[in-house]
Amino acid sequence: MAAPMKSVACLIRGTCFLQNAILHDTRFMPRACTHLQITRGRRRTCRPPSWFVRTRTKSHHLNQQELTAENKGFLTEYVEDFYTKKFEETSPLKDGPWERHEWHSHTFRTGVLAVKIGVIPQWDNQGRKFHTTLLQVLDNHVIRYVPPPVFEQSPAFKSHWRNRNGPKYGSVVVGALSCDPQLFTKEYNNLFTEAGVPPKRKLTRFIVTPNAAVQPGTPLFATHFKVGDYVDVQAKTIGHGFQGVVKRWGFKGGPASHGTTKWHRRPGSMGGGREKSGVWKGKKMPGHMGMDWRTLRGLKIWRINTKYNVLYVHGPCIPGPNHCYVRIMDTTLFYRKQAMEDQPPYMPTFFPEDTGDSDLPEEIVDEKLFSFKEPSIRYEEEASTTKKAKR
Amino acid sequence: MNFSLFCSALVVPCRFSNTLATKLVERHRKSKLASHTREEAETKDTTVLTAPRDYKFVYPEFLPDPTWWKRDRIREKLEREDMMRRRSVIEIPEFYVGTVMAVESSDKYAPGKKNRFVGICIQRGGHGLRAGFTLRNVIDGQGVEVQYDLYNPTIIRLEVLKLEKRLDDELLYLRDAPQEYSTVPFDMEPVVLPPGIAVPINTMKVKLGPRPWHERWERQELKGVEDLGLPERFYKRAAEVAKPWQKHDLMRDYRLAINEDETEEIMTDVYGKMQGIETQQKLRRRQGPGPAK
Amino acid sequence: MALITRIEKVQVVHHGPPEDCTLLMNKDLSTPFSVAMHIGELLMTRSVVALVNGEPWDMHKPFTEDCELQFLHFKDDQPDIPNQVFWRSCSFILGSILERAFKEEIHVELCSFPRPNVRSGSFVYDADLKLPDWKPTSAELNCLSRIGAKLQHDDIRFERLDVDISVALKMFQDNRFKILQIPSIAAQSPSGNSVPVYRMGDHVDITRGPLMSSTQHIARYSVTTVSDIDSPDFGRLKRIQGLAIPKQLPVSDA
Amino acid sequence: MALLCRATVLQTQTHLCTNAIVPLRNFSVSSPLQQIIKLSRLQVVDNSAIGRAAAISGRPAKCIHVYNKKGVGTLGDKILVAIKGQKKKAYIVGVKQKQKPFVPRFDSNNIVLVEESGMPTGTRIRVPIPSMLRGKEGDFTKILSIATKFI
Amino acid sequence: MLRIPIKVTARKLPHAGGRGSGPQGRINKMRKLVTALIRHERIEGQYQWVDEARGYAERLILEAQRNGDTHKGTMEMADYWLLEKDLVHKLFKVLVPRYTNYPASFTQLWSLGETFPGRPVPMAVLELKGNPWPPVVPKERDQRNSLVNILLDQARKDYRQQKYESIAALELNKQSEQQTSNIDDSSASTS
Repeated sequence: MAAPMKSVACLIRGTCFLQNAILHDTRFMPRACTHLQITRGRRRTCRPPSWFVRTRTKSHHLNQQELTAENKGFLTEYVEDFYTKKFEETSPLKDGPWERHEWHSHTFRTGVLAVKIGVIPQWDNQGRKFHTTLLQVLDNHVIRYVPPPVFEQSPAFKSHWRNRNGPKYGSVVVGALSCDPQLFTKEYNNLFTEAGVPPKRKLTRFIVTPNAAVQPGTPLFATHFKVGDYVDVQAKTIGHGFQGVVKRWGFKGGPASHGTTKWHRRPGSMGGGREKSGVWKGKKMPGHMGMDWRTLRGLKIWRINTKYNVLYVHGPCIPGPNHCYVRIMDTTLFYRKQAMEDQPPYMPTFFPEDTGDSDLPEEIVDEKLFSFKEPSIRYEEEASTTKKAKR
Repeated sequence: MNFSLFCSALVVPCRFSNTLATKLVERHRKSKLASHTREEAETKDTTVLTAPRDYKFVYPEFLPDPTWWKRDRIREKLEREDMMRRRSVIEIPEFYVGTVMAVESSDKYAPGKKNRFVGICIQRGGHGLRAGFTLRNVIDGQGVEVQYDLYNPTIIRLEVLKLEKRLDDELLYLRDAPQEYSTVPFDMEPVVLPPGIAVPINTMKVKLGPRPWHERWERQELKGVEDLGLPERFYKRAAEVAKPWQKHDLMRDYRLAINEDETEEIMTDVYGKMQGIETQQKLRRRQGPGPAK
Repeated sequence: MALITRIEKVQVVHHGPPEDCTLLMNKDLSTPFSVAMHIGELLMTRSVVALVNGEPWDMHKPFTEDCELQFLHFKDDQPDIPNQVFWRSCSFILGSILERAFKEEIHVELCSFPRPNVRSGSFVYDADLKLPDWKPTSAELNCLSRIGAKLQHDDIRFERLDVDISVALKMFQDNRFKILQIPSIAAQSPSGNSVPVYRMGDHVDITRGPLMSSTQHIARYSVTTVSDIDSPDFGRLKRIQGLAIPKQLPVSDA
Repeated sequence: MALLCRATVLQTQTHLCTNAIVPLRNFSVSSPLQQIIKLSRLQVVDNSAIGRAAAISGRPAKCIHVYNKKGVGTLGDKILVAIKGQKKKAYIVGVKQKQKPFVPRFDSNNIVLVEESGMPTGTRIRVPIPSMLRGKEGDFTKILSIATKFI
Repeated sequence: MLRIPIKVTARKLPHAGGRGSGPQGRINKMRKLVTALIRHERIEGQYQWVDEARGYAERLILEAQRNGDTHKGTMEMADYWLLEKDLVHKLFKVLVPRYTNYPASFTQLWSLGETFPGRPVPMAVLELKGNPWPPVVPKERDQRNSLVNILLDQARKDYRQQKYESIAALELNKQSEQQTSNIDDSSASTS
């Protein structure tokens, strides 16, 4: 009886020779973890970096062809049971939650990894219209916490994150979108054994101060943030491929007619003579456009839907097309962060058990936002008189 | 359900390579592995009435934007919920292009903080919360058009003064027609239709003024316009630039519109909720004008 | 010189893809494998075992008479024979692993392995490990598995040899179980005193065969459990179980 | 030349129209020309004698400068117009361009003439003007006081 | 809703109806292909043409199925798309009954690879499902007896058995707990 069971386990997990080595060796960090911090600008090479872990198996679809429909179903069932059970039994949460600290203005909390799902208009309670971007926080878990002394050894660590007492920040790896482990390689799957969660489609790393350390395996919700908070968002912009200067930098190009030959969309003169001679560094030229990380800072969270874990973030121009990944974290803008002291955020993250028996309402709406349940907006007579008086 | 099927059948260009495919997002939302953010499968209520087939023309703004890369099931659902909430607060009646309407809205600068405008609806468009319409009227010999957001919270009351359809989807040619075609008195009494009657279609043909016009009307297939009386060269040119093949292009229609199965699903959902809202509003009307008025 | 007899020819009729054909091969010299080499590389690499006149036949066993030939592999419509052959070969390999893996002071005495049964979920070898209280850890099992997994790259052929009973007794003189089994095995053979012996590299074991063509068919090989059994004939033994997957049927990497 | 042709069209229309003072359409018809820039023809909507004379003569007021950085006039902007051989300041009180929701769009570009002192030349505005002009910056109160109707 | 993969934008195929024939030529080519498909139930051609025509054929059958032959617009469409008019009858009287309560797509597309020798042109076969021709691909191999499936079958049976046993044990536990609690309640009430 035991042997067939083992056979399935063997088929799905493989035998973990490298398990210990991978968990403690920074070389095996997945690409997403270090991409943001390691390079300034775009990585210009196609070769995978030294620390790259091959995530996808090459022949998953071929493997599946050999199986009968019943067995395919059985494998998925086994995977689901395995991870749901495992999460209950062996998640590190069970061996005592970590100590929780107070928030202060120097704290960096972890962020979440959301998916952009669209833009809709909303109105404030003065009747002013603005657009909000909907970001859905889908299936986020903390995968690993790296304390500052260990994180200091990582190639992603930057020198200015140190002070005279040593490194200031650790890091938290957050993953989104649980997957069937059969899709991935053994090396990649082993990254998730510590957290006790299924392998994730996407990983990302956030810089945190040690007082905001989160235990691996902790789920993250949209209510990690509060309504009225200000956040920074990072995402990859829409890719346009290799573009000329007219589209990429908005140059004027040349005239359309009047004897123009082959000079309709060209950049024109590149450099002058004398002491300004040569093409200067940073000259705007044709090149790859888009598909680049961009950050928007200080966007207000207007509204949170707790049922679907959707954040309504201010502004229509969060980078990237629909259904792209968006990193959301607390803002670093000084005054906006100071304003958060009136309403300190959850530390280190939101835990559903903290709310007690009373569940959160399905919709949490900012007080300045027009809630569609309210009656129509009417302006008071007094407001105008005061305005006139001011004049 | 239909949405999942729809998105699983899309073949997407590689320009969107930094996105997740819609079908993948859908799969993750329902995956059993997503322990804490999984959606519960919706139990299909068989008792819900199916909407009449032309219901999508009554409330066209409930259909989402058919642009494939803007579509998302959860976003559309949340948007619809907001619209329903707004509709349960104020009465947004059935209206069409050609209907004479009155809009009462809060205006910071108007005397009495209220503004009322009456006019013919010449255009209607937008999807979801972006839905809007344009009213046109002639006041003191001056043509005025105002565009309105349907779900703007400053709108206090929407009144239909004369419910009717016209022969065209847009009446923008009224800008080039004599003023009497778009003149509506501000103190117009509402015309009450007997219940159970289909919305009447006004087959009036408009005689446009002489050129120059805002658009080349001879190039559009307008039904509500009398013969334009132009020289032959205009019609010849119109025939040259016409695209007659688009009329029968089945796949073009399919790509440019929400498909029928999804429409039916959305409209059934809307129909069920609108029934409840309408009964509430009837009750409210019977109780008489409340303190809000 | 006297050993080299005149080479006689046999007619071999091949059925199956790429096409049915007839070949003239050397009697007692050509094997199904050499037929496969004539026909194509695919047959050479993927065939696990041959079917000669309807009987399972080793890929490296020479023809003795005119025959009809068919090659079998794991993706046949009825892959029962290849499966059994694979399972038997894996048991055979497990024996070789047990002989090789332990330190020199531990003398492992291999006993036997039962008929292959794929539906049981594991192949088996019974042996006396001389370690009555040994409970292998997962790392130790991994070490055993790795020896088997490495074999796919070595591509070692399984070669059959029918030896006389006296030679067999000499060969297995340091194995008390085999010496007990050899007379009964010899009695079952057609001549009454020959014992079928297979060689894989430097490992030799008695088995009825047939076995697969070479170790290159193995994709995954893992030793999963070691348990105690009481055999009525041979006393207290260890039963080692394992699991393997052929290369032709790939499974998930993870 | 084109302008001249259009002027003749306008003249004929003004004669045909029942309301002789307000022409049916202005000069600019294509949408880029609907914006108020230099040389745009505008309609004077107050009851000043000069404005009425310009309309009757078939040579309506012409914008010769827009007092903002963009050079394109919108609702509430101050402009300089040439009318009946004079230079006059004026305020824009109605435009043809597409407007935001809840802001009216008119069939003609309307202006109200003002003197150098800021006093309106006329005593009454004949057409409705957008109520959002009340929220605009600038010395608008005198113009608003002669308006008859707000939308 | 169509049950086939749809490209989000249509292929332009400017030379489909002859060089420089433009969008009208494209539609004409599609009409010919759709007519041929309904007539012969299996056609072969360039992949991009045939794949493009597949959508039109599917939509036409779907509309015919949905609206029936009394609907004016659908009849007009059928009249336009089927160049040979006897096929209109076939569409409504043969194909629509054939595909009633049909859960999958009505057509099947098989890729044939590229032409050789000469310029490589990807070719394909498009067929209506349920056609009288012999199947394009031979019967699929029976996979049930392959080694991996045998192993997994056995594992599945064992796993299910184990699972149901554990569930049953859990429920038994629950029931016994309930009984004890009931007993406690009753004892409390009696006392």
